[in-house]
Formats: sequence, C-alpha cells, structure tokens
Amino acid sequence: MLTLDITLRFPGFCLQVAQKLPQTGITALFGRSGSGKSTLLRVIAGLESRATGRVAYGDDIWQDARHFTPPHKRGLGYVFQDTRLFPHLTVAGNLHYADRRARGLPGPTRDEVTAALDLGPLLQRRPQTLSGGEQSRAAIGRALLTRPRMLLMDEPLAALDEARRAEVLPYLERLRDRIGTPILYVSHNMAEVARLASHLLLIDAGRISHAGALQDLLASPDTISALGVREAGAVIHARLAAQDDDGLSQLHTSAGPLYLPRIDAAIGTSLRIRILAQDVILSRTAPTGLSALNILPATVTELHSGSGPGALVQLRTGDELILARITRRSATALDLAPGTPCFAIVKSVSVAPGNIGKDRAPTAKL
Amino acid sequence: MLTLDITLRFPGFCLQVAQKLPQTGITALFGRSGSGKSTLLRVIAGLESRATGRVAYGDDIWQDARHFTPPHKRGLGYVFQDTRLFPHLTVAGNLHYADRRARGLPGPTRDEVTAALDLGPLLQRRPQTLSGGEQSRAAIGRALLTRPRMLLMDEPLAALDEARRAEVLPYLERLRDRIGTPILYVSHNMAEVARLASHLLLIDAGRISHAGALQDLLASPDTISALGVREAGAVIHARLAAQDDDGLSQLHTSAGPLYLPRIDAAIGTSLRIRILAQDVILSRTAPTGLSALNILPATVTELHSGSGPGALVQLRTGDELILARITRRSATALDLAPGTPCFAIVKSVSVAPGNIGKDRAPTAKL
Amino acid sequence: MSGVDLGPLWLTLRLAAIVTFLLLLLAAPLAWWLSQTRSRAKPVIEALTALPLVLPPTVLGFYLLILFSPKSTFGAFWVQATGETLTFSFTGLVIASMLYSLPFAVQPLQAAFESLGRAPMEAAAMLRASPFDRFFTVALPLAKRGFLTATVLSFTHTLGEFGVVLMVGGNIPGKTKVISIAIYEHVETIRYADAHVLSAILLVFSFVTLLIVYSLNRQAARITG
Amino acid sequence: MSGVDLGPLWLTLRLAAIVTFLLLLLAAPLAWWLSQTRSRAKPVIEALTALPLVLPPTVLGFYLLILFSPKSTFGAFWVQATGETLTFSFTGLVIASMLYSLPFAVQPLQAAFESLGRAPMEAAAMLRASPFDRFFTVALPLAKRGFLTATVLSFTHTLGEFGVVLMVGGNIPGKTKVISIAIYEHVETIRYADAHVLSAILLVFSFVTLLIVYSLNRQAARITG
Amino acid sequence: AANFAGAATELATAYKADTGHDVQITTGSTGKLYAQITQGAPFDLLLSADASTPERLAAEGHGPAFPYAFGVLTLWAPGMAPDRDPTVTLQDVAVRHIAIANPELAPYGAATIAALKAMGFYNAIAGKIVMGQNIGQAFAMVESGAAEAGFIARSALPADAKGLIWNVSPDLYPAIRQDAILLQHGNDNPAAKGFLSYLVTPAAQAIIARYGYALP
Ligand SMILES: Nc1ncnc2c1ncn2[C@@H]1O[C@H](COP(=O)(O)OP(=O)(O)OP(=O)(O)O)[C@@H](O)[C@H]1O
Ligand SMILES: Nc1ncnc2c1ncn2[C@@H]1O[C@H](COP(=O)(O)OP(=O)(O)OP(=O)(O)O)[C@@H](O)[C@H]1O
Ligand SMILES: [Mg+2]
Ligand SMILES: [Mg+2]
Repeated sequence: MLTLDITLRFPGFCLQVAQKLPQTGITALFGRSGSGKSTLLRVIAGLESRATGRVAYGDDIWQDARHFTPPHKRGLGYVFQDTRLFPHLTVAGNLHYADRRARGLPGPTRDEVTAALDLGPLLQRRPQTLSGGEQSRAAIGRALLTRPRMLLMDEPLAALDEARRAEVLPYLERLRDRIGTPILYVSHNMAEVARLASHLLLIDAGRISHAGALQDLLASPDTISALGVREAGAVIHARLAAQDDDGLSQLHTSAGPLYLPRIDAAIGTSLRIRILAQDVILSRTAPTGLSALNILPATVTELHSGSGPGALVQLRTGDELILARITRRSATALDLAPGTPCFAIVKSVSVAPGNIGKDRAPTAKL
Repeated sequence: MLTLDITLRFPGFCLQVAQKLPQTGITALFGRSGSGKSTLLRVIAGLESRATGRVAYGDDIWQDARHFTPPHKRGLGYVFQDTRLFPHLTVAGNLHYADRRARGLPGPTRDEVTAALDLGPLLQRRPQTLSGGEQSRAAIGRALLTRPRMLLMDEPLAALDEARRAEVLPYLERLRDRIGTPILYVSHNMAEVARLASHLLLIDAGRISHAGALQDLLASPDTISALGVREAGAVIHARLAAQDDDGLSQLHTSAGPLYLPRIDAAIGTSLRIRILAQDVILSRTAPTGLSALNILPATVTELHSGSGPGALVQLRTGDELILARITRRSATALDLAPGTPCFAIVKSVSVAPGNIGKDRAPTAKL
Repeated sequence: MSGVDLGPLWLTLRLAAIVTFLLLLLAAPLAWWLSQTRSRAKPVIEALTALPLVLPPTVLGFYLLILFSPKSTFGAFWVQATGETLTFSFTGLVIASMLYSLPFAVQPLQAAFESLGRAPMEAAAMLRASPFDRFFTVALPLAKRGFLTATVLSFTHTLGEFGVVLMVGGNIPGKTKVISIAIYEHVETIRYADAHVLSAILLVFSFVTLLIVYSLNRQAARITG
Repeated sequence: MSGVDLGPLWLTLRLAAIVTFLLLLLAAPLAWWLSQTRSRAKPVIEALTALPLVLPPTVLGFYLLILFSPKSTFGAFWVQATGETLTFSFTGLVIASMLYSLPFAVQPLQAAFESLGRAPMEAAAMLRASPFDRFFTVALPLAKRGFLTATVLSFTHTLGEFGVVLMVGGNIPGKTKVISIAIYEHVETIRYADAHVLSAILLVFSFVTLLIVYSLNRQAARITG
Repeated sequence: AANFAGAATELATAYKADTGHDVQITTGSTGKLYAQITQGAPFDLLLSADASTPERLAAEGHGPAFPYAFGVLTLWAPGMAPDRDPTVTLQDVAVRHIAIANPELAPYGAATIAALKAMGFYNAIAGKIVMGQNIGQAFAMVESGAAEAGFIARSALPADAKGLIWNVSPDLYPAIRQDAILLQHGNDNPAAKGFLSYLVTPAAQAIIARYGYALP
C-alpha cells in the first residue's frame, strides 16, 4: 500500500493528495493536461523536495516531517514524459546503466527487454539520432531494467503508433503478471487504461476526484462526466472457452458466450473485456439476420438522460453490469425504463484488441 | 504545389520521396514510429542540409543541385515533436518572438491565438515550469504566429487529453478555412487525421506507400492493410439539414438522412462524416426496434476476406462508398456477395465528434 | 610608507573594462564560428587561440614589442594610418592585453555555444529568424553563463597581469603604468607596506565587484528557474 | 648562442601535468558544489575563487613566499610534517601554481555543470544511482566540454606563467627552473637567439599538443553526433 | 643581478676549470632575490646589481659585502649617425621614446636620471621616457625599434651594435657599484667563499672587463 498525504504548491497550482494506492497491479492516473499527474509522480519519486506531508510505501516511510528518503533509495522506476535518455551513452549504454545498478533483483533480463521492445537495431545508436517513438521505447526498456519495486510511467506510449502500442502493452501486462511489479500509469488514452489497469485515479486540478477499482468506476454513470462521454464503458470478466476454426475466439461470460477475433491465450485463461458504451446497440426484440454476433439478453438497471441528445443506460447481463450509450430519441422510441428486458448487441469486432486484458490475481481493494 | 524529389540516407535508414503535395488544405502524414515522418518534415523545412534532390514550393525552388534556400527564408511554421520552446523566454516571450518577425503577414493575431489555445494563464510562465500538454499548446501557438505559408506539425496534439484536442482541433480547422494555410500534419491518431485532413500520405520505411485524397484512401480496401484494421473507414459528404429539439442534428446525404448528436454549424453547412468500418453492422432485412437511428439501404460492391477472422465489405449507399468490417462467420451467415442488397446500421453516437469536419473548398488533386 | 597613488588603479580599471568589452565583441563571433563550423581548420584555429597563454607574459610582450615597433611592417603601417605608435601607448596596451586574454574569452564562450546544440537554433530559424538575428536573440542569451565566465576571467586577468603590459606599454605614469606594475615595483623595491596597501585595495575592490556580479547572476538564475 | 638546455622543458611539462591533474581533482567537486548549492555563501565563494587572478603573479608569489616560508605557521607546520620546506621546492611550485590557476579550472567546470540542468541527474537517481555515482557517471561525462576548457586553460597557463613560480621556486636549475623562467631569463639577459629557440620549441610543442587534443575532441564529438 | 648573468656564467666555468667546484647560477631581479633570501632561499652568495641591497643584507647578519664590478652607462641610438652629438640627439623630434631602466628598481635607471639631470635637460625630455623593469628590458625596447634611443648597460651592448653609441661620462652619475655578498646559507660552503675570492683575481677581473664593466 502506497500511502500519500502530501501538498505541493506552485504559483497558481496546488497539488493536494491524500490517497492510498494498491501495491499490486496497475493503477491508472487519468486527468486533463495540467491537472497534476506528472507532479504527483515526481512527489512519489522524491524529486520534489518542496512537497510537504507524508509518503509511505508499506512499512517504509519515504517522507514525513523529519525524514526524507532520497529518490535513488526508493527503488522506483520512472519513465519520464520527456524520456531523458543519457545523450552521452548509446541505447545499449543507457540500458546497461540501469541493469548494472539493479543486479540480482528480480525482474526481466536485458535480452528479454531488448527483444520485447524491439530495441535490437537501436542498441548502438545515440538517443539524439532516434525518432520520437524509438526514444520512448528505449526509455521504457531502461526503466524496466531498474527492476523497481514500483514503476511510475508518465504517458510512456504517447509517441507510439497503434501497432507498436499493441506490441508493448501485452509485454507490460506480462510483467505485471510475472514479476508482480505495481505500476502507476499516466495516460490520456482510456483504451490503454481500461486494458491495463485494475485501479483508476482520476485527478482534477491537483486533487483526486475519483478513486477505485477500474471496473466499478467505468461502469458507474457517476464517473462518466469526469471521464468524458466517449470513454464510458464497462469491463467484464470472461474466460477463454474455445478457439474456433474461422479465427474467432469463444469466450464464456456470466451473460452467455461472446465471440471475439482470435485472442492468443490458453484455453481457460481469465480475460477482461472492455465494452464501450457507445458500441452497444439495444433492441427490445431478439434481432435476427445481423452481422453482429454477440447478442446478450439484459435488463435495464438505470437510465440517465444528460442535457445533450444522449442517454446512458446501465444494464445487467448475467452477473455483469454494462453500459450503453444511445440517443434520448431511441430511449423514448424503445420505451426503456429500469426493469425493461432487452437485448444488447455488441459487434464482435468493435471490442478493440486494446481492450482485452489478461486478468490479474484478485484485485486489492483501495 | 509542394514538389519533392529527395533522398536522405542515415546508417540503416533511407528516406526517398518523390511526391507532389497540395498547396491547400491539410495533408496528413501517417506512418509507423521510425518510418521517417519527422525526417521528411525536416527536409522540407531545410533543416537537413545533407538531403539531396529537389524541393520546390510553387515557383520557388527551395533546393536543387545548385541552390539551397535557408530555413528562415522558406516562410514555414514548424511545430516540433519536442516543442523546443525557448527556455530563456516566458511563454509570452516565445509568442512575441514569432509575432515580431511575422508582422504584417496575414494570419491570426496574438490575442486570437492566446484565446484559442487558452494560453492566457501561462503567458508569464517559463517553459520549464509547464506541463507536457501546456508546452505543446504554447508551441502550437508560437508556430501559428509565424503566419507561415505552410505549417508543418509533428504530432502536435500527442500530449493533449481528449478534451483539449476537441478544443484545439476546431481552431486548426478554422485557420485552414479562414487563412487557407496549407498544413502538413504528422499524427498517429487516425480519428484526428480523418477529421482534419483532405489528403493523406502514408509513409513506410522512408518511402511513400500511398498518397491521395483522404476519402479515396480511407474507402479503399487496398489501403487498409497499411492503415491497420481498426482505422479503416470511409468519409462521406453530408449537408446539415435541420437541428432537432432532442439535441440531434439531421444530416442530408446522398444515401438518405443521418442523425448525429448536435453539430454546432449553420443549416446548410457541408460536412464530412467519418464512419469507421467497425462501427457498421449489416443486416439483410430492414431491422426494427433498434436503438440505432441510422439505417442506410446499401449494396455490397466488394468483399475482402483477410487471413484473420474478419472480412471487409465495401458498400455503395447513395453516391457514397462506405466500409463495414464484420466477421467471416457473419459474412457467410448473411450470404453476402457483390451485388447483395442489405442495410447498413450505424449507431448515431458511434460517429465520433472527432470525425465530423467542416468541408473545405474543392479538394486539390494530388 | 608614502601616500598611496591611486592613478594606476583607475588606469587599470579603464584598461580592464575596455579590454574585456572589446574582447567579448571579438571573441563571441570567433567562438560562435568555432562552435558551428565543420571545417577541418577548426582544431588548428582552436589550438592557435590557446597559444597566447603558452609564452611567458614578458616574452609575449617582447615579441609584441617587436611586432608593434615602427620598424616592423605592421607597426609602420599603424604609424602611417594613425600617426601614433602602438608601442608605449594605451591603444597598444589594449591590443596586447586583448591578445593575451583571448583564450579566456574564446574558450568559455565556445564551450557554452557548443552545449546549446542545434535544437534552439533550428527552432528560431523556423520562426523566420536569420542567422544573425538568432545569434543575438537565442545563442547569446542561452550562452549567458559562458559570457559570465569569459568576462570574469578576462577582466581579472587583465587586472593582474603586467608582463605583457610592461613590455609594450613602457610603464609611463598616467598612460601605461597600471596598478599591477605599481604593486610589483613596491615589492621589488622592498616597500612592502605600500605593496600591502595597494594589494589590499585591489583585492577588496575586485572582491566586491565580483561579489556583486555573482549575486546578480544568482538572482537572475533564480528568476529564470 | 649556447646549446639549448631542454631540462626546463621537461620540468615544466611535469609541473603543468601534475598541476592540471591535481587542479581538476580539486576543482571538479568545488565547481559541482557551486553549481548545485542554494547556499547564500555561493557568490562569496565564487568571487573568492576568481581572486588569485587579480594580483600580479609576482605579487601573489610574494605573498605565497611569505606564507610558505618556514617562518610562517603554515610553512613551519609543513616542515614539521614532511621534513621539507615548501619554498624553493617542486612541491611548493605545484601548490602555488594550483592556487594561481584555480579560476581557470573552477569557472569553466562550474559553467558546464550549471548548463546540465536537473533532468539528467534526476533520471540517474531514478536508475538507483547515488549522488556520488551520478556525479561520476552522468555529470562528469556530460560536462566533458567544460573539462576540455579547464584542462587547456590550466595547462597552458601553467606552461606560460612564471611570476609566481619564480618567486616561490627561486629558479633553481633542475628543481624549480621551468621553461618560462628560462625564456624570460634569456630575454632579460639579452640572449635573444636562445630565447627564440626556446620559445619556438615551446610554441611548437604546445601547438602540436593542443592540435592533437582538439582533433581528438572533434572526432569524439562527431561520433557522439 | 640579471645584467651580470652572462659574465657570471663565464666566471663560473672558469672557476670550475680552476677548482673543480660547480657553481649554480640563479638570476633574478635584485628585489626578488632579496625577498627570497629573507624567506630562507638556499642561496650561498649574491652578486647584486647594486650596493644598497647587500648593505641591507649585511645589516641583517649576512656578509661581508664588497664590490666586484662597476656598471658603465651607455646611450644607444641605433638609427642615428655615430658621430652625432648625444645631447642634440636626445632632444631631436625623431627620437620619440627614450628607454631607460626603472630608476626605482635598477641602479642603471637611477644613474640615467642623475646623468640627464646633470646634463640639464631632463625636464625637456621627461615626456619621452619609457621604462623597462631592468636594463634588459630597456635594451629590448631599443633593439626592437620601439624606442629610438635608450640608456643601457655597456655590458648589454652587442659587439656589432650600430648607430650612435655614447658612454656617459662617469662624472655625470654616481658610480653603479655592484656588490657581492656571502649569505648565511653559504657560511659553511668553502666553494662559495672560494668563488668570492676568485672574483677579485686578475683572471676574473679580465672576464668582467670584457663584458663591459669597469673594475673596482
Ligand atoms: N515548476 C513549476 N512552477 C510552476 N508551476 C508548475 C511547475 N511545475 C508544474 N506546474 C504547474 O502545475 C500544473 C500540473 O503540472 P503537471 O506537469 O503535473 O501536469 P500534468 O497533469 O502532467 O499535465 P500533462 O498531461 O500536460 O503533462 C500545471 O498547471 C503546471 O503548469
Ligand atoms: N541523425 C540520425 N542518424 C541516424 N538515424 C537517424 C537519424 N535521425 C533519424 N534517424 C532514423 O531515421 C528513421 C526515421 O526517423 P524519424 O524521426 O523521421 O521517424 P518518425 O517517423 O518521425 O518516427 P516517430 O513517430 O517515432 O517520431 C528512424 O529509424 C531513425 O532512427
Ligand atoms: Mg505531465
Ligand atoms: Mg517523429
């Protein structure tokens, strides 16, 4: 458990956070530009000596009124927003710098990291000659080789294209699962967050506005205004049941079977599937002759009409809660109200690969 | 017309581009990390003196065997991937630096830019004290105040959150329309590209793999492999026909009416709507009782089955071509083939706000 | 102990101020060129600019004396052009001191310019700044710390050095007799008390000046963040 | 013109090498401290480190002579501790030259350290590097250009300076008679031919050394990109 | 004293040939050497360029001191006709600068001032005077052409010197007496004492005279 109770004032900005963070899994830190995400990471890392208050990691007190553990003794890894590779070293030299100082600690090897982030061709290059995305990958690799007790990542994938992200994300997931390193992850990309994170911190103007298990927050119409409408969606649990011949994977959920483009995992693997509210279509009658494969019987549990043209519908399907974002006009036309039975149509391919995550061990409670 | 015929070699990488770019509208440069996007921008700007070949802007020859126009005489604006604000000046000083050297040229005023990018609260700050996104905004503002003949933007919005993007994008669109400054825009974000750009350049390993009008490329199943499946989608033309009471806007397209969440524009405005292939569901029979408002009658024109579980269906609806991405299993179940009549179901809210663009003046041909 | 003559102090300050000012004017473009050029001549010029330090000051002064004397081509040309001889004149002192302190101005400036890298200059170029413009508005301000070093080293070195100055200037009271010569004379003539007084004045004055300079620099740095 | 005695040249090189080496050892931590501290004493220390330049070398040498002489507390202590006098010894020369060249080592290093900013040091801290570790593995390599300047200025200045050295060392052949004194002597005693030869040797030697240093530096810079 | 370095070297060589004793020579300005001696420099004897420094040292317990040579003051104007009148030459406008040794530091300088005053036109030419720290620097100023004329030591004048050369008549200036003194450090060094005695032998005096000094 990382316990924070800190204050840091800049002219015109005040970071004030009293919060406990789980010591397992990935916690996403999500908030608008300038809301204090990087500053919070710096405080945790011990890079803001002007911050007052208390920081404790488990039983170790990192900062309080009398004591201040310097950054290099906190055992953290940090992927800076601006990469900060050492210009006097090659990429290999940068990796080695971290590796040498973390000998004997549990974590990935240099070769593993090099392979996973495809750094091989870059090893002999100087950081100044790398493209933006190449620098990001090298910086991630370097931080991983620190074999940290906890990893702080400040928008590590912002400079990467979708295809690269799709390569790097699973590797971060494997690390989380294999080594169990907790990660505090800053991102602007909700798909990334939803896939990776088990917990979510929403920060606004220097204060934590919402905190909790990812699944709860994403399924709560309450959080939606903070997240912005387009990111609303629920995460449901599934188990990989079968791999069909035509390239689809069959998943078992408490709501019934789901079909997704092939997921590379062993039969029986627990998965987390994100269903964006705007990807769900509702129908009162069981539809037929549709190209959508996933049609889940559901019951409306809540209905929120906003000020705009949209309405947010929370539905129970099996043991899971999912959200659907539809127009008010449709809600009226379909005569939806809490308790109304209906069908949720989810296009199989609309569940993005980025939204499939391997489930972690039992989630620590905040 | 910006005419390029250049070669630049780095160890292990070769940029070789012979291409004409339109001198109006926004041209998106899209490609994987390390494919040469930033390098191409640098060559155009004249920052890579080692590049050989020819660069001409209209009648001005910027570079050939005998001649080399230095960067500051090309009249270009450049938003660098790493912002490059001057650390010895405040944000106001940075803006003023550009402004002072572009006196009397047509373009936005300092106050306009400050307001549009919300730079007011940052004016007296030093760049080193800004958050990542704040730096990006200041760098965009500075480049705009150069009042360039052409604007080169290298992932300008990568560090911004969705909400900020949604503020900045319309401003760039207004500039494009009002001042007519052509923009060459590097991005990893297809939604951004599709909204802004009229033309698209796909770059791969230092070579242009596809180039053309955005609409053609996005609707061509051919380009899809280069773009990555998730970004496939078509852009169709529409005219704003009415603003309904319940917050929906009614659009007129050659395929019939479309309903979208309210678009702030005058009745009669021409618009460009992006429909992602994965947001389209197909049905053989006209569906009823669905929460989806937009159901367009269509005819299958092409059917491409990939190696994976998916299939890409190109459909004609009215005068427009749209794409639908469905599973092979569904394609078989629905018995789809070229010429098959069917219905395309588009969830109104699945047409993201980022994918609505005001149409520009007639598109220059590449 | 006789009354202390402060004339040499003022002369010295004038000399040091003029030398430092002119030297920075001269050294800045040279250092800039060195920091930017890819010419093969670069190491040669770099080595040459360091050479004035290698010769003992009196010896350098001796060679300058030969170079400046009306018998030499250069000296004769100077007399023709200006009607004055370079030797035994304040102008001659200034030129000689500039030459001697050249390395102290060029080297720190060059180091500062080189540490800038190309990024800020490229950014300025994309804001329509000409090379001249961006040198003044970007390179110079960003190399501020290098200027401070160059100024302090050149100024203090000109204050203290006298070997070159003595040879070229001829120790003429009110014209070329600087304070360092005066102190030296006191030591040589075993008038130690006078030497102590003049040294103390020079030290205290220099210390206060430097203290002010560094304190201002510190404040500026704090504002810049 | 007598045969040229190269003894002083080797002595000088030994002196310059030792002084430069020790000076960098001493100046690096001092410059680092100055670049990092927020202490109010900073401008005071900065001003103090520049002061050795202000006094004429002979005069500084005079005061050092008094300080080093076995009659002074410090000098007496030294004799007791080592059995040697500091005055008129090679060790004394080294210490005196170090003091005199201190500003040339501290100032460029401090400027280089200050231009680093905090980012690379923070990055190193997050890679488990202790302050000591990151000083050696990050700050020093990144301040390379500052070291080059400091080394060149200290080395050449020690080669050329003779005022301090003459006073403290006493011009004893083979022990404290360095080449600058030898050339100076030749000039003073009107053996110009000898002076020319020695000066030429010193200049050519220094030029070649500097040329090699700068050429290596250029290659290193080119590899670094 | 620096001006005597050439002669001293030859004397040392001759002395070594005679006795086998090696004499190491350190040159420097008299003032500097004084400071060093009082701070315990390991010097055995001092051949001073003046009489007052040895006198002072004698008063401090060194000694004894005695003269070994007298300096000869010479006016040299390389660009002038050898037969010109020195008084006229010095006041000629073509002579812009007259180099002398610093009268504060060097006995030759003091002698020059005295001679100029005795000749009665010191004030007329005071504005032309430039000073070297010692007679060597004054010579350099003339030799390089920077000064058109200068008062130097006869001993410094090269054999092939051209132009106006005028040995100032000895009655115009107080004798430039150069004293030698045995220092405390050399009390126990027989070679030092021997060298001192050697200085007044006829062989040594011949060498000294050849270098352009008058003899005691
Ligand atoms: N040294 C400083 N001095 C003054 N204000 C600062 C300083 N550092 C940060 N701030 C301000 O604190 C706020 C939070 O900054 P922070 O970098 O933590 O934002 P962020 O959430 O990381 O934003 P982004 O997503 O744009 O990187 C910003 O408004 C920023 O301007
Ligand atoms: N100075 C250089 N020396 C050697 N290789 C270089 C140099 N600059 C760029 N490259 C290489 O050229 C390729 C293209 O780089 P560029 O920066 O143009 O990529 P990019 O498309 O902008 O990528 P990103 O999206 O990651 O910023 C990369 O593989 C990069 O490593
Ligand atoms: Mg940030
Ligand atoms: Mg790039």
